[in-house]
Amino acid sequence: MSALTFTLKIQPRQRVDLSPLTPDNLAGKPAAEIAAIELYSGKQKLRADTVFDIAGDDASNIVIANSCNKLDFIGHGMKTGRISIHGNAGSYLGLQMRNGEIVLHGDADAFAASGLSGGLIHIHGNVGDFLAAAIAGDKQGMKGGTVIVTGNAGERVGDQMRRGLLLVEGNVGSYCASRMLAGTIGVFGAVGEYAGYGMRHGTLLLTQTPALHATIQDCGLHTLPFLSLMFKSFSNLPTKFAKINKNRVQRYAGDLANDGKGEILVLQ
Amino acid sequence: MEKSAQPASMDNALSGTVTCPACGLLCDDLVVENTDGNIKVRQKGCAKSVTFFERPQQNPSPRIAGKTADLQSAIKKTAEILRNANQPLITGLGTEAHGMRAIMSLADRAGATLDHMNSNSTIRNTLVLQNSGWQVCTLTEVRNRVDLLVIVGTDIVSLFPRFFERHVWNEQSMFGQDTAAREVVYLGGRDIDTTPGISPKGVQPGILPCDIARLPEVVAALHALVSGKKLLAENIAGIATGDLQKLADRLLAAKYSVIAWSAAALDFPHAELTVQNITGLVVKLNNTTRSSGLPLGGNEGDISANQVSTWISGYPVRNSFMRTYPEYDPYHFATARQLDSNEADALLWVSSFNPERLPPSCKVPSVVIGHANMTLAAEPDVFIPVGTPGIDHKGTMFRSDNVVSLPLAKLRESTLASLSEVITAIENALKEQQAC
Amino acid sequence: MIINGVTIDNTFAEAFNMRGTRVIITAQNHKWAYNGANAMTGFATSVIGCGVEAGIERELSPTETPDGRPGVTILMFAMGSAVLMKQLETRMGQCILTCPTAAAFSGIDSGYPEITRINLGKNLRFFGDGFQTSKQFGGKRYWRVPVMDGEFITEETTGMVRAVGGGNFLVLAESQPQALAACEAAIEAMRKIPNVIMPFPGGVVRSGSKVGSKYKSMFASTNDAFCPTLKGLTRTELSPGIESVMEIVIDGLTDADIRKATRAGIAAACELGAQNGIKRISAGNYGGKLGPFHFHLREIMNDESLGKKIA
Amino acid sequence: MLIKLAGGTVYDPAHQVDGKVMDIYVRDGRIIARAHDGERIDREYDLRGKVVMAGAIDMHTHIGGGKVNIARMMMPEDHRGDPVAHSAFCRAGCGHAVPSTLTTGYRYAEMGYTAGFEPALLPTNARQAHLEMGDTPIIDKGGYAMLGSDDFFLRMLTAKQDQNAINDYVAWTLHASQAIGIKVVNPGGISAFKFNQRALDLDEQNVHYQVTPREILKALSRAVYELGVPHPLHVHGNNLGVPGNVETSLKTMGAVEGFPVHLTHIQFHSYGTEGDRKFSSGAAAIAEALNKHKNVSADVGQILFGQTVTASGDSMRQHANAVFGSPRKSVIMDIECDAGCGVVPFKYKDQNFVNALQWAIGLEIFLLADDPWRIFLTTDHPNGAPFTSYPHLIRLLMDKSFRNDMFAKLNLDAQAMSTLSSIDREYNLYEIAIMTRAGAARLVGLHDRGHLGVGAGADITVYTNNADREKMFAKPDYVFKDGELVVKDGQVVKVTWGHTHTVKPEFDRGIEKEIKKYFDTYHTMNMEHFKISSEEIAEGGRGGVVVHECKGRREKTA
Repeated sequence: MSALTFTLKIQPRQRVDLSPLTPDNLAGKPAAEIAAIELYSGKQKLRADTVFDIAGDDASNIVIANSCNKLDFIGHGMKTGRISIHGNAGSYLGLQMRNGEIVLHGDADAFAASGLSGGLIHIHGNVGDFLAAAIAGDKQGMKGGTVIVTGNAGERVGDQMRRGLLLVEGNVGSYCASRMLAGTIGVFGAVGEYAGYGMRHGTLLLTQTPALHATIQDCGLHTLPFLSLMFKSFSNLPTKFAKINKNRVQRYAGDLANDGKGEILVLQ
Repeated sequence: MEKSAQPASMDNALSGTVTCPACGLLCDDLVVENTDGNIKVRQKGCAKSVTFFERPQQNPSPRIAGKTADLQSAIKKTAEILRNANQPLITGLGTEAHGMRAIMSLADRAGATLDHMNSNSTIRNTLVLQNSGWQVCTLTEVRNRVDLLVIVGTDIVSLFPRFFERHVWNEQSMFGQDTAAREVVYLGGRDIDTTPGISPKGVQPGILPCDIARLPEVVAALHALVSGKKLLAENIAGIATGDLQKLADRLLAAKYSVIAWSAAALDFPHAELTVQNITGLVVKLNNTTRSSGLPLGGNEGDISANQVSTWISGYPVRNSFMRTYPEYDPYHFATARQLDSNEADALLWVSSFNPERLPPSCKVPSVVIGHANMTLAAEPDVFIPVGTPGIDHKGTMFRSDNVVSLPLAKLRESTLASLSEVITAIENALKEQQAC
Repeated sequence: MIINGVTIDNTFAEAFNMRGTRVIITAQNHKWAYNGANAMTGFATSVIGCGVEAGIERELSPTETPDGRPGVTILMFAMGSAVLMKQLETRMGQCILTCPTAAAFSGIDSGYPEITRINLGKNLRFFGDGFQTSKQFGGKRYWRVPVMDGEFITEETTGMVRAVGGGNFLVLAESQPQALAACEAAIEAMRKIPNVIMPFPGGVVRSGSKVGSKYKSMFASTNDAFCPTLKGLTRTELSPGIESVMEIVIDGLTDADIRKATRAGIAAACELGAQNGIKRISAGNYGGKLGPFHFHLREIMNDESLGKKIA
Repeated sequence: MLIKLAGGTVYDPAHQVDGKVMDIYVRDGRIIARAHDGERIDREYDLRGKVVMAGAIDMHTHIGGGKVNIARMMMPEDHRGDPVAHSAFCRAGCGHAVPSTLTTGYRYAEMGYTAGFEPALLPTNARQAHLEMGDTPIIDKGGYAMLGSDDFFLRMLTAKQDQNAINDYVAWTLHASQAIGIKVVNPGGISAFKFNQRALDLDEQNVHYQVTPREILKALSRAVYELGVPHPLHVHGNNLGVPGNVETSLKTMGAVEGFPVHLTHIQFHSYGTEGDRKFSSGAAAIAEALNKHKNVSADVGQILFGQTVTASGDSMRQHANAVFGSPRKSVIMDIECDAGCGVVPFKYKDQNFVNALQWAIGLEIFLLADDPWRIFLTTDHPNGAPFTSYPHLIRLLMDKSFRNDMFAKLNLDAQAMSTLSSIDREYNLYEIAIMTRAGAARLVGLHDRGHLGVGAGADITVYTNNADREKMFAKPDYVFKDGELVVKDGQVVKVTWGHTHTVKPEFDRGIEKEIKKYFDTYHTMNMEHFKISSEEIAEGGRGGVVVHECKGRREKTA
C-alpha cells in the first residue's frame, strides 16, 4: 500500500473544491471511480484525473502534491486518516474536520480550521485571515482539536472559537480571539490591535504585551497553577510551545463590553 | 381604489408625491416639474435629490468595444460573454426590486456570482444580523418616539440630507412629545457637521469626538458602562470615561432612545464587530427600558438588492449560482477579491441610479449596464445605457429601514429600456445560445 | 494453622459490595496536601454514622501528580453511588476548596471494567459566582475557581468503581498493649498496599459490633462474644488468657486488593508472635449470608501469590 | 383544452363526496359537469385506484413579508444544509426552515398544495409581502392584514369612535394592502411593548391608549363581520407561549361576544401551569370550548422536532422568547407605529420536556376537536415546523400506532403529563380533505377553490393510496393548477403563477381624507404610496388579483 497521491497538473484559474477527496470518502473506491470524481471549479465540474495525476492506493494516507492556493476545502468534514499537502492550500482547510490529521507544508488561505471539532491540523507555513473562525451565520468557530501554525496568521484568529487548542508560533493580525467563547489560543510572536475584542471566555496566551483596548482590564501578576497542567498537555506536541514551563503571568480579563470573562495571559 | 397608486407619466406637470431614490430615506413628498424631459425639483429638494433628478436627459446608444451598436447586438454580445465565462461576476447592482428580480434570474442561468457596489458597507450590518441579530426600528418610530438620539461615527446628513428635518425635528408626534426637546448626541468622528443636530430651540447636541478608527474601543466602553461595569481607564480614545458614563446613564434613563449608525461611515476593518457592540448595547438597554438601533443605508438600491436576493436565493448578495444552487460567501465573493484573484473571468456592472458609480478597473471581458449619463474611464466590451428608475420608468425600492418599500414613478417619456427589460433580454439570448 | 505461635482461626471475613473512588489532592507541599486530605477523610470511619469510609491511600511525589506538585491520594467508599457522590461533593467543598493551595484531581481513569464518572469539582465551580472558568487538557475538563489565595483548580469528575468494603481481621492478644502493638505493626505493613484503606482511627477499631440489640432503636450493638470482660456472662468466642481484641477493617477497590492487605496485615501481626502475647487471628462474619465476599484467613495466608513468603 | 380525470376515488367534502369513484372534467382551467356531446377530450388521465382531492390550501403560513425575509437573511447556516439546484423547470433556491420564495412554491405544489395564505401582512410592509408572494410560483396566495397595534386604530378606540368608522378603516386597510382578511396579533400588545410594557393580558390596559385587548378584539371581530368579509377575524392571542395562557384563550373565545373568530396556532395558547414544572396541557379545555363555541375556529400550529425559526409580528413575546433561541440570535423590530416583528431561530427537541409536551398538546387538540370544519392543519410555518413536514403530521393524525410509537420516544416527564396515548381517534381521508381543502377554502372565503364542483378552479391533487400516509401525501402522482399539470410524480413539470386572493368590501370613502391628514402629519410615507395597486401585484406576467365577494353584507349598526 502506498499513499494515495494527487499531484496537481493544471494551474486552475478558479478555486477547486476538493471536499470529495477525504480518506473517508475515498476508502474502498477503485482507482477508476476516484479518477472520475467531479470537482467544482467555477461553473465547471472537472474530473479529478484532469486536475491531478493520481497514484497510490492507500486512501487513509492521502498526499496532495504540487498543491496551490486555489485548492479549497481540503479535508472537509474528514473523520479519519491523514492528508499531507505539499505546496499551498486554498481556503477552508479542514473545514468542520472531526478527526484525523492534516499536515500542510506550505501556506493556507482564509478560514483554515473553521468548525474543526477534533484531530490535528499542522501548518508548516503561514495562514490567512479567520483562522479557526466561524463562517457566516455560524455561532462557533473551532470547536475542538488542535491546530499548530509554525508561521504567521492573519486577522481574526479564533473568532468565536469554542474549544480546542490553537498555537501560532509566529505573529498574528488584529482582532485576535475576537468574540472567543472558550478554548486556548497561544501566540508566540506579536499580536495586532484589538486582541480579545468581544471575548467572552477562553484564554489567549501571549509572550509579549499587546496594545489592549479599554474593556480588557488588568488583573495583575499571578502564578497560576493551571498553567502547569496546560504546559504538561503541550509536552508531546510538535511545537515550541512544548518547551514553556513558566506559569507566572500578567493577567488581563474581559471583554467587559460583552460581560466577558476571557483572559489574556502574558508570560513573564 | 382600483386605480394605480403610482402616478402615471407626468410630462410637463407638477407632482407632490414623487419618491426620491437618491438616498435610502426615500422621501416621497417631492414636488418636481418635467419640462420636455428635463426634471426640476420644485419643493422638498435636497442636494442629493437635485443632483439625481436634474441631470440632463441623455439618450446614448449601446456600444460594443466602443462602437455604437444596436441594443439587440449588445444584448447578444453580453450573453456570449456570460456564456464563455467560467465564473462571471455581476456586480454594482445599482437597481431597484424589479431590476434585481431580473438579475437574479439571469444570475441563476449564467452561473454568476453577485455583489453590490455598497457591499463593503452593508456587509458590516449583514454579518451582525446573521450572527446575533439585533433590535431596531423604522423611520416612523424614530419620528414619533425618539427622546435621545445617539449617532455613532457620522453626521448622517451627508449621506441622508433630510434625516433631521423629517425624522427628528418634525413638528408633531403621535404621542404628544415636544420634539424640540429631543436630545441628540454625536459619538465619534472628527470635524463632522453637527449643526443639523441643534434643536429648533437652539439646544446644542452633545458631541463626543474621537477618530473613527477608535470607535471599536469607544463603543465597547459604552456597552460596558451601560452593562454596569466599571472601567479603569479614565480616558478612552480622547473621551473622558466620565462623559461616556453620563451618556450611558442618559441611555438607561431615556424612554425610547435610538442609536443610529451608517455602516458606510464605519469604514475600518472588521467594523461589524463594532456594529455588534452597538446592537449589543441596544439589547442590553431593552432589559429595562426601550431602545432601538437604526442602521442607515439603502443608497444605490443596496437594501433592495439584498432583499430580493434573499427571498429568491436565501442569501443576500455575495452569493453565487456557479454551482447551480445558491452559495453564500461574504469573504470570497467580494468584488475586489474576485477581480484581484483573477477568479472572475467576466464582469457585468450595473448602476442605473448613479452615473458616477463606475465599475472597478479589470482585465476581464466586461459589460456595463448603466445610467445614460455615465462617462466611463475605460471602455468596456459592452455598454448598454438604461433608464433611471424613478425618472424614466417605474420601480419599487426598499427604504433604509428594510421594511418600507415605495413605488418609484415614471416622470418622463424615455426611449431607454429599463434594466429589467435589458436583463431579461440577455437571459433569453443566453437561453438560446445555451440551447445551441 | 499456626504462624509464629499465633493461631489462625479457620474462619473468614465477610465483605460487601461498595462503591469506591479515588481523589488526588495536591498542594504547595506535602504538609498542605495532608492538611486537606486529613480533613476530607476525617469522620469517615464507618458508613453507619459517617455516610462514607475514607482514608489516605498513599503519598505522591511531584512527578506522580497531574500538576507536578506534592500530593496524596484518598480513597472513599460508600454503600451506594448516590451517597458517595453526595459525600464526595460535600467533603470537597468543605475540606479541599477551603484548604490553602490545595487542588483535586481524578484518581481513577482506567484499569477497571466499569468506571462511572462522578462529579468532583463540577458543582463546586458555582462557588465562583460566574467568575469560574473551565479548561480542557488531554480530554479532561478542569475548573478554575477564583479564591482568596489565587485559584482553586479541580478536575470536573473522577472515576467511581464497584469496590469491596468490610474486609477485616481480629487480633486476639493477652493484653491491651500487646493487641495494639500488633495492630500498629499490621497497619504499617498494610499502608504499603495500594488500593486499600483502613478507615478507623489509626486503622484500628476496638468496638466490633454484632447485628441487633436488646434496645429497639439500635440495629447493632457491641459484639459481646469478643468482649473480654464478658467472658463469664455470654457465649464467648474468646479462649482463656485473651484480655484484649482489636479489629482492622479494610476497604479496597477489588477483593484481590483486600486479600493482599489482609495477608500483609496478618503476617505483620504474627511477626510479633506468641512471644509478644499475640494468641489468635480471627475474623468477623455473618455466617456467610450477608456479604458476597468471603476472605478465608487460612486460604489467604497459604496463598503465596498474594505477598511475600511468610516465615 | 379539455381534460378528463377518469375513474379516481374522489374526496370532495364540500359536496359530501366521500370516496366515490367518478370522472372529473376540466375545460380551460375550470371544472365542468361533463364534455359536450362529441367534444374531443384532449387528454385523459386514468386515475383508477387513485385518490383525488382538490388542491390543498394552507390557511396560515408565513411565506412572505419582512419577518420571513429577515429569517431567511439571518440563517445562512440553515440554508447551507438544503441547497436546491435549478432544474429543467425550476430555478435554484434553498429549502428547510425558511425556504426561498421560488422553492416555497415548488415544494408546496409538489405536496399537492395549491394555495397558501400569509397571515401577518403588515399593511406598511404589504408591498414587500406581495413582492415575495409574487415570486412564489404555482400556488395561489393571499394575506391577512395586521391591525390592532396600529396607532390610527388605537386612537379610534381611545376616542370611542363608532363602529362604522372602525369598519371603514378596516375596509380601507383591506383595499390598501390587497388582503383577504384581518389579523390581530397580541391585540394592543405590540404597541404596549413600545411603551415598555412587557406583558398584556386580555383585560389589561395599554398604558398609552387606555385600551384593552378585549376591546380591540370586540371592535375588530365585529368590523370584519359587519363588512361581510368571509374570513373571520384571525386572532393570535395575548400571552403566546406563556404557561397558563389557556385561561386567556378561553376568555378570548368569549370576548368576541358571538362574532366569528379564528384563533390561530392555538397550540401555542393552550398551556396550563400544573405539575412540578408548572407547565401542562390545556388541550382538553381548549378542545371542549372549541366544540362548544360554534363561532370559533382554530388552526393548531403543531410543533415538530428539529431546527426551525419562529417569525412573528408579536415583538413583545418574541422579545421575551429570544433568550430561548437556538442558535442564539434574534431580530426584534418596532415598525412604523403600526406593528412589530420578532424572529427567533428555534430548535425543538423531543427530549426537552416543554417541547415534547408542546408536541403532544398540538396533537391532543387535533384529536379532541370534534368538527374538522373548524380545526385546521398547520404548523404555523415556519414557527412550529416547516410546511414540508405536513405529510408527517398527516400520518400522526391518521395512524394511531405510528403516533404512539413517536410518543413513546419523548421526554418521559412529558409523556407522564399527556393523555395523548389514550386517544384512539384516527382521522380519515374525508376529514383530512375537510381540514386541508373544503374547510380551509370556506374559512378563507374562496368560493371556487377547495372543492371539485362545477365551476371550481381546477386545482386538483391525485395521490396513490398508501397505508403509509406520510409517503402518500408527500408525493402526489399529479397536481393540476387551474387545469394545468404542474406536478407529476412529486416533481414540478411546469411552473405557473397563481392568483392573489383579496376582498374589497364596500365602505365610506370619506375616511380617506382623515387618513391622508394623519399620514401627512405623522408618517414618513405618503398615503398614496401605502396602497398597493393591482398592477404591482401582476407585474411581469404574474398572476393577477382575484376579488372575492363579501357576501351578505350586514347592515351597519348605529
